[in-house]
Amino acid sequence: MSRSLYYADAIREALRQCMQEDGDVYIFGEDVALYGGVFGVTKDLFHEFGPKRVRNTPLSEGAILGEAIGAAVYGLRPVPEIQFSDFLTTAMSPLVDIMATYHYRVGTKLPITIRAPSGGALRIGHFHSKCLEAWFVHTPGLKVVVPSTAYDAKGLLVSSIRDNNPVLFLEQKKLYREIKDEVPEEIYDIPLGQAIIRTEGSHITLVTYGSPTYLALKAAALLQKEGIELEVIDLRTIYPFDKETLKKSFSKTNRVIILHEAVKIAGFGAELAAFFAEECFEYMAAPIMRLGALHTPIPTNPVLEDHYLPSLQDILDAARGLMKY
Amino acid sequence: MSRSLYYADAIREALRQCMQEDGDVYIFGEDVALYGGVFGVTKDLFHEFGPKRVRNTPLSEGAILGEAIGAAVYGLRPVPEIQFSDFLTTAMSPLVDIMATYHYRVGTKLPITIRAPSGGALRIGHFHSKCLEAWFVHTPGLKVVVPSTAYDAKGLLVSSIRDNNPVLFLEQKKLYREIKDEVPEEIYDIPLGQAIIRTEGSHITLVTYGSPTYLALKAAALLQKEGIELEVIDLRTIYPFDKETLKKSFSKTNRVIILHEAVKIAGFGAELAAFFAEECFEYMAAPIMRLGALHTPIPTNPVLEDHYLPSLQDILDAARGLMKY
Amino acid sequence: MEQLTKKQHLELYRYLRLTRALEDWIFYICANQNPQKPLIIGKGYLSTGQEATSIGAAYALEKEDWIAQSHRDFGALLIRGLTPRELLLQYFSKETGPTKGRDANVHLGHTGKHVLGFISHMGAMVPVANGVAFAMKYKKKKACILAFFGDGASSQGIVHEAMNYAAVFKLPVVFICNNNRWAISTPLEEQMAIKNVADRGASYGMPGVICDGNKVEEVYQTVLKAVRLAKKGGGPTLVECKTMRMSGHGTHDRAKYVSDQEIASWKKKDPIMHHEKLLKKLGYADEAYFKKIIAEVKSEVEEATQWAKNQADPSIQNQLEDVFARS
Amino acid sequence: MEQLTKKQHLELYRYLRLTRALEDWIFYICANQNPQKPLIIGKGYLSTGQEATSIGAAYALEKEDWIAQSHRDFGALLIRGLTPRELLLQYFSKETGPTKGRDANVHLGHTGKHVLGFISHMGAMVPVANGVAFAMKYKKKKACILAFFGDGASSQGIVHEAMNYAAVFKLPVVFICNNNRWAISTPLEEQMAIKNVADRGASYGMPGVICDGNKVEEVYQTVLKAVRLAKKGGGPTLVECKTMRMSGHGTHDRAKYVSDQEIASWKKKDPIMHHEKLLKKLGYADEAYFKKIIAEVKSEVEEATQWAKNQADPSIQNQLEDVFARS
Ligand SMILES: Cc1ncc(C[n+]2csc(CCOP(=O)(O)OP(=O)(O)O)c2C)c(N)n1
Ligand SMILES: Cc1ncc(C[n+]2csc(CCOP(=O)(O)OP(=O)(O)O)c2C)c(N)n1
Ligand SMILES: [Mg+2]
Ligand SMILES: [Mg+2]
Repeated sequence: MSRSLYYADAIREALRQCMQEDGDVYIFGEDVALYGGVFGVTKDLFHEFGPKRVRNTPLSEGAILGEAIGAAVYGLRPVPEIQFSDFLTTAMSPLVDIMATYHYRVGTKLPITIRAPSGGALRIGHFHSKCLEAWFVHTPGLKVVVPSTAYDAKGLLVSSIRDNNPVLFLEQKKLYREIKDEVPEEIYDIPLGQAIIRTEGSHITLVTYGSPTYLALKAAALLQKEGIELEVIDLRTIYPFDKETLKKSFSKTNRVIILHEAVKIAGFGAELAAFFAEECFEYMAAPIMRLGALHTPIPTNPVLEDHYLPSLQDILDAARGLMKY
Repeated sequence: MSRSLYYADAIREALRQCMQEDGDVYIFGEDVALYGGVFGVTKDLFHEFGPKRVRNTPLSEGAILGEAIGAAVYGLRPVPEIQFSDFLTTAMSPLVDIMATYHYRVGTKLPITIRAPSGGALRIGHFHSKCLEAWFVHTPGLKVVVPSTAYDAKGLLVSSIRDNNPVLFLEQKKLYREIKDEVPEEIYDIPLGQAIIRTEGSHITLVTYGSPTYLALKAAALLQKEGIELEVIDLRTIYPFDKETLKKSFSKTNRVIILHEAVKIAGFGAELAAFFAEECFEYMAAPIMRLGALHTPIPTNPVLEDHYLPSLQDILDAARGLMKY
Repeated sequence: MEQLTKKQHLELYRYLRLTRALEDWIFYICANQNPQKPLIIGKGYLSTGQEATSIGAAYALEKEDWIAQSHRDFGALLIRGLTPRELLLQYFSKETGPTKGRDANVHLGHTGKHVLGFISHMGAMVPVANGVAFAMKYKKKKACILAFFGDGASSQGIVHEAMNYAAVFKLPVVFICNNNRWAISTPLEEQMAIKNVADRGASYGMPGVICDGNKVEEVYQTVLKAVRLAKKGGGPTLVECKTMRMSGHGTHDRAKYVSDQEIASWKKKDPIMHHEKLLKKLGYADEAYFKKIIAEVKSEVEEATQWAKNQADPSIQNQLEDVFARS
Repeated sequence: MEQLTKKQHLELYRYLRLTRALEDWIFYICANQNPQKPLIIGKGYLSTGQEATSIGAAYALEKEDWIAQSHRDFGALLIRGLTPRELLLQYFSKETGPTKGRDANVHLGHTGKHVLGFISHMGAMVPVANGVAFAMKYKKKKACILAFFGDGASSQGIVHEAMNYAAVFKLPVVFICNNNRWAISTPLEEQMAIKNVADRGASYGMPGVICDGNKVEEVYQTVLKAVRLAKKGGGPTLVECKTMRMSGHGTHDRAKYVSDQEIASWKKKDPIMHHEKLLKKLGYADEAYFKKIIAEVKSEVEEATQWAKNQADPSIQNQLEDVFARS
């Protein structure tokens, strides 16, 4: 049985079902208990599972991720929430120095899923909108997941929590109550590392992940009217990422646009472009186009933020440009 | 007049001359005073300039970078030392949240140069060898400098300190007492953002920066005997980086190898590869090759670390492979 | 202890009223604006009910001093010379505002007025205040800086680093913890196992003092003492101001997690009411005077709103160039 | 206060001597090995002169307890059951060592022996200890964890976050600050403006106690009390052990910044000498016994070295695969 759920509610359902399934799974973070988190994602879980398994913490991101590591070493499966992924800057050392290296160095698994809302377009400024995923893809030992639908959010979160490794689960805060889609009632998982083709097309591969997926689909619909077919691939997991699906699509289209909301320079899109240029050279018929945010902090004013973020027009321009090759 | 100086001593000379030139320049950090820093780079400056301008701090990287920001707002030109760039993970928020965004948001310049030894191959393990530069190139508002010679280290450090913006000056700790070259006695600067061609060649452009430059030059010498000419470009500054020089070289060679010591995936090399694939497509005759470290934490044992790092053989293989195109 | 003059008492009253009026106005706009075409970008973060802390503290400063404000310090910003117009430009995210529309609401700074550029990360500005203080010493200026932070922020590691550091170098900083009992929905008891943040002073080797954060004259006196100590080279002080966040965390938050009882008991301690009583007791003012001030600040805020809302929105020009300072 | 039995006193003596012998050996190898073909990869970080802190503290634990050691805690590691062989394998960066040659010297962990995996970043493991402690409560285990850190590390923000957090949740952690007066070349006076790190206990709402870190029985007694409190649900304690780093920061550092006088005065307080005196006074042992133990641990360490140095170097197999746990 499935029904339409909001992205936020699908995440809560995954949390609830994982906690029902495994008594070692527990939730903690700032304001996650009675209040249900600043986005309401953990609402009601406190009532269902009680203060031991759904716990408020002091305003100490470093201590939160520290707890997660120690508890995981001891055998629990912690699911901490970082209120905004921006605040990970105050807890980088536990995350990248300890968590990411623990299994390699000590040989002990750390099944931790860090939930952290990410991304912009909400006019809430630089400190609540950043997309930091490239840093973490560059950190051996972390998996990085960025779901774009309610269905994926639930299935990927279940996989993340069941995974025996640290997973950074970057929820798209813009989608929490904007996106609704069909979600099965029962627990299910979606393997990490598998992309999905959102719409097929033969002219240009458009690779993206997270909330820009919808922008890509809009562009695909518009371009179709001009006879330009985009194949929109949503990566879903960005480390590890699904090279097979990308290669297969590119071998057909020979043209690619890479789109993300993060700053373009040295963003994760650079890794994707480098992958195509290095491992798929034989299929390359045109420049590899990247669309990402400007090299500025994230402005608040809508005029400025719209200018900062990659736009529908940018995709259309890039696609039309590519068709000239 | 110039004479041969070690890389570390050239840096000290730049510090001394900048402090003589401008009374607002001052140095602080862990063990930088009497002890002269754990690599001896600031040795004797304490005697010359006294405790006000050369100051030990508590073991608090966050407080150190915080001080730098406040002091810069007030008009000083702070030059903090972070003992190893690895420890920047404990001070990311002052660095990327405040320092990088200050001028854009508040309109006040922050002339700060953060000196931080970086890089591996010294068998001192994951926590003293990391190359984190990609994170900072991805952070709008920071400049990033990685000198590979004593001459460059001095000139670039002078430019960094005179620059009105936050500069991350990533000293190559492996080179401190390994590299000696001719350094003028007087103060001079090298503009940020200018690459230098270390050796000319017509077949393959090899782009690198920092200590791998020497590996590249070794490879160039060996390959020359086989009739393969590498053009080795040392970027020196990686944000901003010198697109002109890269484009010009690539338009001649049509083949490129990108080399760095950092982890390959989502490293700064990805940005370079993406640049070539996007902005220099018309010159591309072969896959864009990237050489970087393995996707693992940095191991200590020499057998493992050598395996982890890109090697001379890797360059030779890549170059020979490229010549097949 | 230095007594406040009548003029000062009345000035403080005006600041209290102006802050309240300005923030009531912000609350009103947030509640009533068209979400599709909002005047205020984002939410409002108000100091309603705790204005005396910010105002009393900043009032102890002189021109050459600085502040590192937190997110409920419009009172202090007004004292530093930021006008209601400027603060509304910031809320409306306008080109001519302090951050040129690049940032909004409480995330602002003003170098000319000696106000650091606040960022969201709680406690992050506290070590930055040290830097200003260090530079004052370096430049041999007899000045100091106030570093504001909340009870919640006090759990951040960076605040610890900064307080220890300031004590080691005897920096002219006064740390002001506005303990308003809540960090979003998390009560004090879930944030710390101690009663008084001020107790941490001793753990750094600086005085730790407590004052009633709802009594503007008490905050002023307490902070003034610390300011003087700092300027004399006596090093930092940690001042804890006991108060209560009487609004939601932001204008979107109804704060249902706070009991009616707690609100009711603090309502009686409202800092404006307290100050009015004091003024009457001292014979400095009467109800008519209060009414006059209330009317004055109201029209000042209304006028500022009308003016500010008609200012230009930011343009995309210079966005890329302004990331870096020209050399 | 629980008195140590004769057996325990003698066992502690053996640990003191074994740690000293092992580290002297490491020092000797570092000083004499061929830098081109080193046996020890990197430098040695020794606890010489402060062994009693690590040993006395860890001796207060039971099997089900854990430690989050710092970089001068070989004494505690030996007590947790790591053998000189294993510790030398770690120093020699061998395949069969605790980190399989992937990390070296003091950067190790051992889950089976309840030892967390230490990283270089000072203080970083302290909040991790909280996680173990939380999980003990979660799993209703009557156990606790010791979190070691130095005077230098105490300036890190993360240590503050961790201590506050442990107090809020009444976690079964005992924080052990080994205050050995130096952080590399930086003396205590340049690190903090207070005399006793233990004073910070009060600022979190936990007991803060001081003991002589060079008296192994005093450390043991002090920590045992804290351990019992923690296991009873009484929450954390901060124990400060006053001691002195009698070596350089690492084997490469001659520590010229420490005055001869300071060294001389602390030499008289050597923890092994102290314990020998105590054993004699109690009539538990005599010089002949000491000689016997010294000879025993020396040959144990020599044997371990011979054995360990012939073990296999790591191979490059599984390097990529072992970054992640198989699911
Ligand atoms: C490092 C960090 N983590 C989380 C947040 C989200 N957040 C914003 S305000 C706040 C509570 C702050 O409480 P307090 O310091 O007491 O200030 P108050 O809002 O009560 O004035 C939180 C958790 C943040 N801004 N920074
Ligand atoms: C975050 C961080 N900054 C700097 C260092 C470099 N460093 C290694 S040990 C040390 C001093 C540590 O002093 P203390 O905590 O007192 O321990 P001790 O060495 O005296 O035992 C420093 C600065 C580090 N390891 N981590
Ligand atoms: Mg509060
Ligand atoms: Mg020490």
